Amino acid sequence: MTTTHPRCLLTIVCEALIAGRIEADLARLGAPGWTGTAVQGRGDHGRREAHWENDGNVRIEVVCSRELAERIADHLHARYYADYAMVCWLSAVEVLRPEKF
Amino acid sequence: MTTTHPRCLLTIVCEALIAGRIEADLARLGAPGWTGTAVQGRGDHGRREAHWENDGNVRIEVVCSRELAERIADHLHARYYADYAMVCWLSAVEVLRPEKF
Amino acid sequence: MTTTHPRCLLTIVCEALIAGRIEADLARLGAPGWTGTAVQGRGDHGRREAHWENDGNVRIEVVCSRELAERIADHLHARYYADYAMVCWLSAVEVLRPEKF
Amino acid sequence: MIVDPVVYFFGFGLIAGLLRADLRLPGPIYDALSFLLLLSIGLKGGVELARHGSIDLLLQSVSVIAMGVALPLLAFPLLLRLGRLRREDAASIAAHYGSVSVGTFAVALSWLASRDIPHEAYLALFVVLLEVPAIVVGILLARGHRTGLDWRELGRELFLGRSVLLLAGGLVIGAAAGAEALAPLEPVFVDAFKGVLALFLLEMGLIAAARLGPLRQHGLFLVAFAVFWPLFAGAIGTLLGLGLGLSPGGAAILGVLAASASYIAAPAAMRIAVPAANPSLSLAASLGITFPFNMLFGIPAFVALAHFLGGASP
Amino acid sequence: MIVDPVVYFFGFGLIAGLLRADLRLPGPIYDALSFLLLLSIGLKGGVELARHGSIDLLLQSVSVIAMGVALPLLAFPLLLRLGRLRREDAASIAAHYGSVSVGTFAVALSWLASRDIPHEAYLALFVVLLEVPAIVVGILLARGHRTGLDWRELGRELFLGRSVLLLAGGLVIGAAAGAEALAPLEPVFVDAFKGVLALFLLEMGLIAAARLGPLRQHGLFLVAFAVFWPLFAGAIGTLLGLGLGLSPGGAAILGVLAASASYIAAPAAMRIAVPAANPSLSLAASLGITFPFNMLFGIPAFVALAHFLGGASP
Amino acid sequence: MIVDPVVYFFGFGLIAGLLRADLRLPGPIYDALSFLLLLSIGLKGGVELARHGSIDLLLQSVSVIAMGVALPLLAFPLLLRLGRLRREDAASIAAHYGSVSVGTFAVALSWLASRDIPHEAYLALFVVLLEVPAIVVGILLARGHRTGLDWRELGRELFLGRSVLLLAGGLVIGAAAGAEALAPLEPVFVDAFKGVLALFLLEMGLIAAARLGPLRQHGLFLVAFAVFWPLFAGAIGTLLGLGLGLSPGGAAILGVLAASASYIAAPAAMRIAVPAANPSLSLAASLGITFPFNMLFGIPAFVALAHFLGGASP
Ligand SMILES: Nc1ncnc2c1ncn2[C@@H]1O[C@H](COP(=O)(O)O)[C@@H](O)[C@H]1O
Ligand SMILES: Nc1ncnc2c1ncn2[C@@H]1O[C@H](COP(=O)(O)O)[C@@H](O)[C@H]1O
Ligand SMILES: Nc1ncnc2c1ncn2[C@@H]1O[C@H](COP(=O)(O)O)[C@@H](O)[C@H]1O
Ligand code: NA
Ligand code: NA
Ligand code: NA
Repeated sequence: MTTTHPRCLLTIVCEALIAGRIEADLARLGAPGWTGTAVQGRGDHGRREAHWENDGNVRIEVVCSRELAERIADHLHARYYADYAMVCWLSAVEVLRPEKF
Repeated sequence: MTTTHPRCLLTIVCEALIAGRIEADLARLGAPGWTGTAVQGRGDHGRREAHWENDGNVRIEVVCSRELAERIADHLHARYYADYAMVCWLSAVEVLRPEKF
Repeated sequence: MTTTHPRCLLTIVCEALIAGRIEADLARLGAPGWTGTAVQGRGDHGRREAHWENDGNVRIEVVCSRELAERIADHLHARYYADYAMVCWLSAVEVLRPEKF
Repeated sequence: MIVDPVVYFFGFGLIAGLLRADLRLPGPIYDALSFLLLLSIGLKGGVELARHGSIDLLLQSVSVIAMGVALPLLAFPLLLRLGRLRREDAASIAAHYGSVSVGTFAVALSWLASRDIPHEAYLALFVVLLEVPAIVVGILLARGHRTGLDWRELGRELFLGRSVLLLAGGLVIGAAAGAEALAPLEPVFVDAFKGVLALFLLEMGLIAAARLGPLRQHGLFLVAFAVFWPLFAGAIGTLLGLGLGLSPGGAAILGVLAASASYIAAPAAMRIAVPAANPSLSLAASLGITFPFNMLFGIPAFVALAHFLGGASP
Repeated sequence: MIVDPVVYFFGFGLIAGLLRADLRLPGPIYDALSFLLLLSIGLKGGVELARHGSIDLLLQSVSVIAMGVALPLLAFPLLLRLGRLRREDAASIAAHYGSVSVGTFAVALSWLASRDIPHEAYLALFVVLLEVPAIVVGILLARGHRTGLDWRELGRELFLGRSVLLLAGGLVIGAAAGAEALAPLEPVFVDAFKGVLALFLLEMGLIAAARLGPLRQHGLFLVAFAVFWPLFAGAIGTLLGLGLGLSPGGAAILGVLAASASYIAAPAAMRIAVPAANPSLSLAASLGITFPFNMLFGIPAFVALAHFLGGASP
Repeated sequence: MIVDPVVYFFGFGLIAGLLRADLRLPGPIYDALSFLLLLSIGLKGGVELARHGSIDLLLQSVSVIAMGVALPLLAFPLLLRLGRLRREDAASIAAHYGSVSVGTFAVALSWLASRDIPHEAYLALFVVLLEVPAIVVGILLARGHRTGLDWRELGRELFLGRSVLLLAGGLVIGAAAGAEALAPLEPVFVDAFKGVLALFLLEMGLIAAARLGPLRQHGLFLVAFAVFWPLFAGAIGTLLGLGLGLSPGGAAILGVLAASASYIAAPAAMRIAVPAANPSLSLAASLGITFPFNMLFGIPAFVALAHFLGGASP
């Protein structure tokens, strides 16, 4: 049987316009990596589509330790929730190479 | 420590052609929001690519209560499974702002 | 209440260049289906963007049994980890149609 | 008979597709090419419409719409009885063949232009008129009296669909602005037309290649239908055109429209309104066989027929 | 007054958008169209700049920048007091209207060209000069003395933004290469200009339609501002142009620039620097009202004004 | 020596890239531009091939392929011994430099055209012939006798790759259709060529800027190789061209091909077949240094050499 190690997956969905800033924040907070996708969606800030410049959303996934995921989520909460369309959620995942995440 | 609240993540993958109808269904059933991605894939209906109009898939994620997620899944099951390429799955996630989802 | 059945979601993020080979591997190993997304990201192999041919990442999701997910993950580990930018993780999901996954 | 070079591009795409080579243009580029083709065709038609429109046009339009209703009604029993297809599939294929293919229309325009065969340039109007009726007929044939279809939603899908809207918008702008005012737009909408068509056909070849698979499974009938029906329908269209007083070139174009099968609007509409119909059947026939058949044989055949019956030699 | 046919494309997009028809070009195509417009405008301006640039240009440039600073300072109290808007919204709208719209500029160029009205072709330089100052003023007005803004980051965003950079790059390449060397590039950068503009405007119509919603909620003031401010600012710009010795055509273009409101650079910058401002307000006004208003009425009005005051009849 | 204006676009992209400005065209547009360039080059070459093809061509083709095999065999020991690179990296870089860059070829065509220097227009054939052999040699050099490589899969990747297929398809269509039939396609495939090349080079500049980083880490040897090897290989190519009886212009083009380094086909193939090779090394050299070096110095140098040795002055 494969040995797996528990980690946390933090999923962030936010305005594409602030993606660059979040990328910088992730690096500063020590995220081991991330994966980003261009998405659209609907939430409290209405419908957001990628057709028109600045108007799309991005979805950023970070696999890391539970502590780091919470630290990042708290930071995003404090810094962006008031002003920008953004949601995030955490979930439990398992990885094969614990040293990488 | 950050306080988190359990919610359910419903992931739907289906033909892009019915994305608009599913979006309307989600609104009617009371989903607090959703995030959509253009994807491709393979399943029982064969390979589906986004190159040719109408032929792509979309992946729709909804974070909401367990009950609502099941209600949406049941609705999709009844309405679309027979006729359209579609799968969906549920998973447990945690959110920071319980009032939002 | 909806009856759901536990399954495993395997998420793979890797260089787009080897997406075709992984697709073939999945078919050979018996994956019931998959969903693929064009993504970008950052990891140990640096920043990977989709702008320049060959340089993007893909994110592949497979919902299947736990055993199969582990078998696929082990195969990827053995075959690609040394040479290519790639990560993968497992998580628990629930599906409505057990015969499909 | 010399082949129009744009057809080589289709052949190139087809071969590349059969070799499973990755020659696909990205989706957005394909969208932009078909967007440009539709708008160009509409604009040119609109300019001519304003120039030569007459009272005859009303009669012509009504007749053309009637043909769009009649053809699927003829094709349906054939597909159902002779082809032993399921009701939904027979109705869906009838809808595809009753509707029209703008790509085929564009190749026909290019064919006539390269041979200097005169024709009424306002025929783009008929493309708009023929696109929708057959689809509605097909849906009714498939669903019978069953209820539950959201016709309002479907109406939006049909009449506000890309191709109808772009053609119609182009017609209106072309008619409103006139040839002179549109002259500075010609480098994009006129001069580039044939190059854009070539790229579009390359892509269509690739798509057609991917659609040929299902034909192997569904036997000879579908292949035969995809070849003989266009000959029949095209003859009807050509005759109707001559009867309506069109020039031989114009009548041939109406024949091409009747012979052509939709591969964009009809598939989308049928998928929504008749989901039980198998989309690969109709697309394999319309895109894999009828489209290239018309490009190579249909167009010259209807032109020859129109000239044979209508007078002046080609 | 005959409408430039490119305006019909905007109207077509607007109607399609209001009918909620799916006529959108894919994002990458829209990006490519605006990329091409900006570069084309820059190149043409650069060629002319090298040809006719003079010492006057320095004075003209300084005056134009001064206008870019002054206009938002005038608009701000109006929006704050008369409009009773929140400080952030007033500042943001002032920034949008102080900055410029390249689309409007392009329509104005096309308008003058189709009427053979001469004008200084180096005016693209003024677009570059006017884009940024008003945005900086707007940010300062919104934030007052508050600290915490990363001006270095924002400076990058402003001066290395797409439109400033493409216009400036085009200007430099145009000036360096000269008309003769650039001749083989004309099919793409000159001949295609108006066709590309037409497609761009179709898309802008669709986008504008989606932006009209918020206007219903925010009452008459915003609509009135979006119509009357451009008339005022455009008159100022025209007068300044004549005062700086520009030809009537050139002065009218400066008027159009003053009257136009940014809908790309300003929204992005304000969203980053003044997130509390409501982006739908400013976009509804600039894109939903002022953009079409200028295309239909503003441009001819400023041309007439310039010719009335500046001599030669249009 | 006057710089071709398309080179300014590369410079503009390079500067914007070094300033880390976001000027990227969306991926689909970049794809479409290179698609169009390849097809245009192929079509033009095909037309000329049908016109002037002769028995000589066979000898020329064989010699050119031999050069494609020989050059990486010469470069490999140099990179391994002198450069002290790992075996995989040396083999990969040898493959890149033995193969060719279509972008460089296009700039060379544009350079000769703007100076009215005659040349055999069928040289596009040599691009096709040179693309693959060096890559195969490189793979063999890297892997030695090791087994496990799926040569069938790799063969597909190589011979059905975009650039080989588009060039070859264009050649065949061009030869089959002939100049006259292709005339209506010229606005897209001929007139737009230089504008499309300019946009493509702008994008290449941005990509090159992002590739310069690794050079800092890998010392002087790679930079020296990226400058001196092209001079050496280009001289060989020019001499071979003269020896094969090409005009000075044609010989210079063969020199340019020999001097140029692949940055699309080779990276993809090596990544698959020799994953242990570091892709940033080879791309930094080929795209960051050799590409601009050839555009600025290589092309004029080989033209001068060809004319010096081959007769007629430039
Ligand atoms: N309940 C939800 N489930 C999934 N995605 C959501 C949800 N709510 C919001 N989103 C996404 O997050 C973005 C910003 O949300 P909001 O700030 O609520 O407008 C939306 O545009 C959606 O893409
Ligand atoms: N086991 C699976 N894991 C992940 N995605 C799947 C799976 N099966 C199907 N899909 C996705 O769902 C779409 C429709 O599935 P199907 O109805 O089975 O053809 C496919 O095109 C895939 O994108
Ligand atoms: N911790 C992480 N969380 C999410 N995605 C990651 C993570 N690390 C790497 N990735 C993704 O996997 C790709 C390859 O990773 P690597 O092999 O580490 O360069 C990256 O380009 C990212 O898209
Ligand atoms: Na038909
Ligand atoms: Na302004
Ligand atoms: Na070479």
